[in-house]
Amino acid sequence: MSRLRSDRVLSFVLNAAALLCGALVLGIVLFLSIEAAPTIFSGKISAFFTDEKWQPGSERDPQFGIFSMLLASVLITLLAAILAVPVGICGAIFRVFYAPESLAKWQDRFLELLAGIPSVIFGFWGLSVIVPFINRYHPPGQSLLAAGIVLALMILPTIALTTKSALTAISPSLMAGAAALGLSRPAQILQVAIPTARKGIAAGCALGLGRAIGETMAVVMVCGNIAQIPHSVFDPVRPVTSTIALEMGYATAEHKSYLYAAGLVLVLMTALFLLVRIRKGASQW
Amino acid sequence: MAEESALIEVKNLSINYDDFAALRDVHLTIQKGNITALVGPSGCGKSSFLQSLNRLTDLIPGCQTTGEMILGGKNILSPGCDVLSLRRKVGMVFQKPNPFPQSIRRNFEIPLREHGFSKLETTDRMEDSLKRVGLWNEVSNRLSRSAANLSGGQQQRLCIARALALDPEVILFDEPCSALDPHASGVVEDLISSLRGSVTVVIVTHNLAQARRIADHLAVFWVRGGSGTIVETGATDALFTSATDPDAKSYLTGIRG
Amino acid sequence: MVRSKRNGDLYFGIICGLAALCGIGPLLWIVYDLVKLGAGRISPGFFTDAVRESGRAGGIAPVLHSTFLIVLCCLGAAIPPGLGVAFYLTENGENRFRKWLRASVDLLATIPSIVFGLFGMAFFCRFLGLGFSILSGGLTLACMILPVLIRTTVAAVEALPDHLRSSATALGLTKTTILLRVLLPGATPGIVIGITIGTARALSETAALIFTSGYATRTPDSLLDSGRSISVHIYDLAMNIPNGAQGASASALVLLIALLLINFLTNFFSELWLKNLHSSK
Amino acid sequence: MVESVVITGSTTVAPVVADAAKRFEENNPGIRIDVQTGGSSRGISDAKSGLADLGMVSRHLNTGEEDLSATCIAIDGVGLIVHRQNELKGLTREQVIQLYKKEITNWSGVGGTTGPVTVTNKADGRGTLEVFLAYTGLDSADIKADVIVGGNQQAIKTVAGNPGAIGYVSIGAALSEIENGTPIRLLESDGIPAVPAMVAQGKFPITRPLLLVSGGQNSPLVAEFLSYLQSEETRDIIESHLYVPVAK
Repeated sequence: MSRLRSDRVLSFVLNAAALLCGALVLGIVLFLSIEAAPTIFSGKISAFFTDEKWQPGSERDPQFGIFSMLLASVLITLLAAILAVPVGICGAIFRVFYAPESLAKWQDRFLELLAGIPSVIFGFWGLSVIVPFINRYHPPGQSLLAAGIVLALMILPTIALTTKSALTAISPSLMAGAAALGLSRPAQILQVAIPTARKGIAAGCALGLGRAIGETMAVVMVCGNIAQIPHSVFDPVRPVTSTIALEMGYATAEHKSYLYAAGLVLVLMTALFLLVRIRKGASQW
Repeated sequence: MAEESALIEVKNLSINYDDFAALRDVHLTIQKGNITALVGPSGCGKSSFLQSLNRLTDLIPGCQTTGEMILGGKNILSPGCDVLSLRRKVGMVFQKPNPFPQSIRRNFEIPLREHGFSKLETTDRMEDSLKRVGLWNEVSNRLSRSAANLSGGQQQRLCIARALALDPEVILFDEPCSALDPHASGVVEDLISSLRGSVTVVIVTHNLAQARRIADHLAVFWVRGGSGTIVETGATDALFTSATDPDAKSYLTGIRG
Repeated sequence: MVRSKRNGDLYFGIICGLAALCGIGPLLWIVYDLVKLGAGRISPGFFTDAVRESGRAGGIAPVLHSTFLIVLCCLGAAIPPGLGVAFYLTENGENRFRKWLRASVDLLATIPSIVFGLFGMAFFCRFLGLGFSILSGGLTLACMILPVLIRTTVAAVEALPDHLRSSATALGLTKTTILLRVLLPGATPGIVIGITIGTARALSETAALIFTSGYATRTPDSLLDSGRSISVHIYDLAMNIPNGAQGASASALVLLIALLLINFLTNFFSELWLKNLHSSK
Repeated sequence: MVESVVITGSTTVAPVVADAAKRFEENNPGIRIDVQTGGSSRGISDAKSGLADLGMVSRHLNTGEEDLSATCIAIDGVGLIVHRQNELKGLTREQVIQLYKKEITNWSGVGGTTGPVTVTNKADGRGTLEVFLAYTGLDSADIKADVIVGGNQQAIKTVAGNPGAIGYVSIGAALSEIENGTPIRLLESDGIPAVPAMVAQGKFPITRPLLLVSGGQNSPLVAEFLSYLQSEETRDIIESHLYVPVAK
């Protein structure tokens, strides 16, 4: 009897935790909506998509176009992914299949450290190393590319470490089976190990990308913060998070509500992206 | 019983794991086209022996092999041996079915394309070998579905078909039936039996009845002085009736083991 | 063909090695920069003195104190619900709520940390009346690291052999026992990794804390006092204080050393745990 | 019960007030002064809503903000900065306007050595931006920036990493970084060198007050702290941050 009661308590606790977590997500969306309400209900939200520029501080011609910023958020994230995913996966392959044990341990330590460097430090490193480098060839240096590189570095450990644990979790018998068929090592890895671990790898990439799209403090230093549609990777851009970070502390009533609405749009956009992935059955973890 | 001609000569083989000698002074001749069963209690080096036949022992850190294993005039164990083409010639089927968790078709494409077969040849060979293991009718309409959804027996037959598709001279079986239900086990056993004459089979089994049913030759492994070795070899029937080594005798007659 | 395959393996290994280097090279560069700038500031006094001249002089003792409390609050608030949700999600059976919950955990993982900061300020500081405090900051961070904890725990539980749960059920164990005595110990190394990653993120977070735990450089007397975490300190020195770079670098070095220590300890203990688990079997 | 004062607002003012608050706390045990940052606008809104006893503001008060009572604790000059390699001596107000409107895009157009100009501007809402706009008479929509930055430090680092850049920052911050070897230079504005002495004499054209504002009646403790900030006792703190104390 008491054993069954413990089960009931457990199931209650688990359900409560699940509800709490669900409520948190709803709560954040709700909170953003309430703060953004003046913008949404005044019908001014249309300015988001019809205005061409973002110049909330202008007295003569305030504009609140958000499209270029959403685009910038997506582009920066994509660029970071293009740079970080192959490098992260290859690094993890090296760690699991090629590196001697002693080196592998060091690699883990370093990646864990990289994961813990505060984003401000990444930002300043980017500003003092990457930006001047790009500036020499394509001024001003603050650019989509610089932001992509810095972000890629920041999400690299997440991708590499999760890929590593997905690869080490593969059953040895599967790899022995591949070896017994006379597959070369690159073939064993690329055709058997990676496809087998793809769920774990995808989860790691999703986690990394999630961090990338939400990253603020490093990006704001190196992206240039010009709200425009970039024509090349060397053009400065301004993602949504940068705008919030740059202006939230200084914004007054209406402007502030626009910033909250921008945050809400960003969250809804990622929610849409997730929904598509779930529909396609890709996000079953 | 098939025609007798030696395919593999094992001379003075020893296998060490770091300081531990798992196998010592093994001599064995494996006849072409025959089924050779390796029997004996657990932990006497049968699996290590089997794995060294296609150098899967390379994958085990700290594992060292000495001695000679001659296949087609070349020493399998020499460092110059090309393990990839060796493993193509010497296939292996494991205790637990291990199809790649990808589509059935990919399970054939991966090894066949790697060994240089064209797309067309790959499709032909897949069909041939699936037919050979009697799986074609069961899976021909779902080749693009994941192999992980097949039953245990089907998975094991798929693994055998996958090995057969490469046209190996030898297939090594490491207790291929022990993870299967009796019915599936019977199907796989019959399948192995049917390979006689076309492929040389070396099988590790704990099922003496099975060994007696399918094997032409028997090698009995036993632990002597802390490491495994072969204590007796011979034709299956002869050994079961009149083994000379006392341990082998008691094991085969079911008194010990 | 044989030769090209051998070489293929070599080339592939080299490419992967270079990729690994790509990740580690910049880190070494960053660390080198930090050491060059900040190492001179680090002395025993740096760990025991109060902050002076906005961090350009003095030490970081109160900052370390606050950081410790914030992380403690964060982990204390995040681990129980995190594990709860993870075990809820790995229980057999699938329903709409579970699907939705998974999606919301994914969504939570993508919410910008600055939005967490704004949410924390509105909810914990204002609505719950906790004000600028260590507690507000810790709770905000807890919301932020929750998805990391959940996902790593789910992954760790799912990596356990399938038969573990069924064989334990077959032994007539209650769900509670299975969870606490079978699944939890098995998944512990994975959970520890999740906690380590979560701690690292909490330690290195700035945006979520500026609006919640605040800015004060004095040693907090209670969890309801404002106190700046080390990342906020680094941020403030780097962004707002002229000539703060040296103090920022020194503090960043301290943070890195702390992370190194945490990683080392968690690895050490999870290995120890694994050893015990195996020897007791 | 500990008596406490909550102060929020401008990141420019916060370090000065925080240092002064620390000294004030040491001299008056049992009193606690909490300084939080978040920008000038936050200082104003927190002071209005009563969330904070005092708000820190690093610009002049705008229309609609005059109901707050303001105390000026220091004056800060905003100077134009370029990279150290840039040999330009100074700029007039007209030249600055032309540069920031992108009517001139090469340094040769203002008498410098040939090279493209990278215009660095501050984000909307920053105190220095508003001071700059007041000086130039521009609307923020007129400015065609290449890079937008947040605070002074980011502006300094941006200019330090780009030989063609121009930006504007608090003179105190710039001088302090120059002293420390950061490769930037302060330009003369309308022929007046950007130094605290010129700001103190009221000659330098771009200046701003550092204010503490409050919404209603100040408590005795708040009033005491305000006069402490204007007293000789905190003069060295204000000067150590390279701002100009207000003569009382």
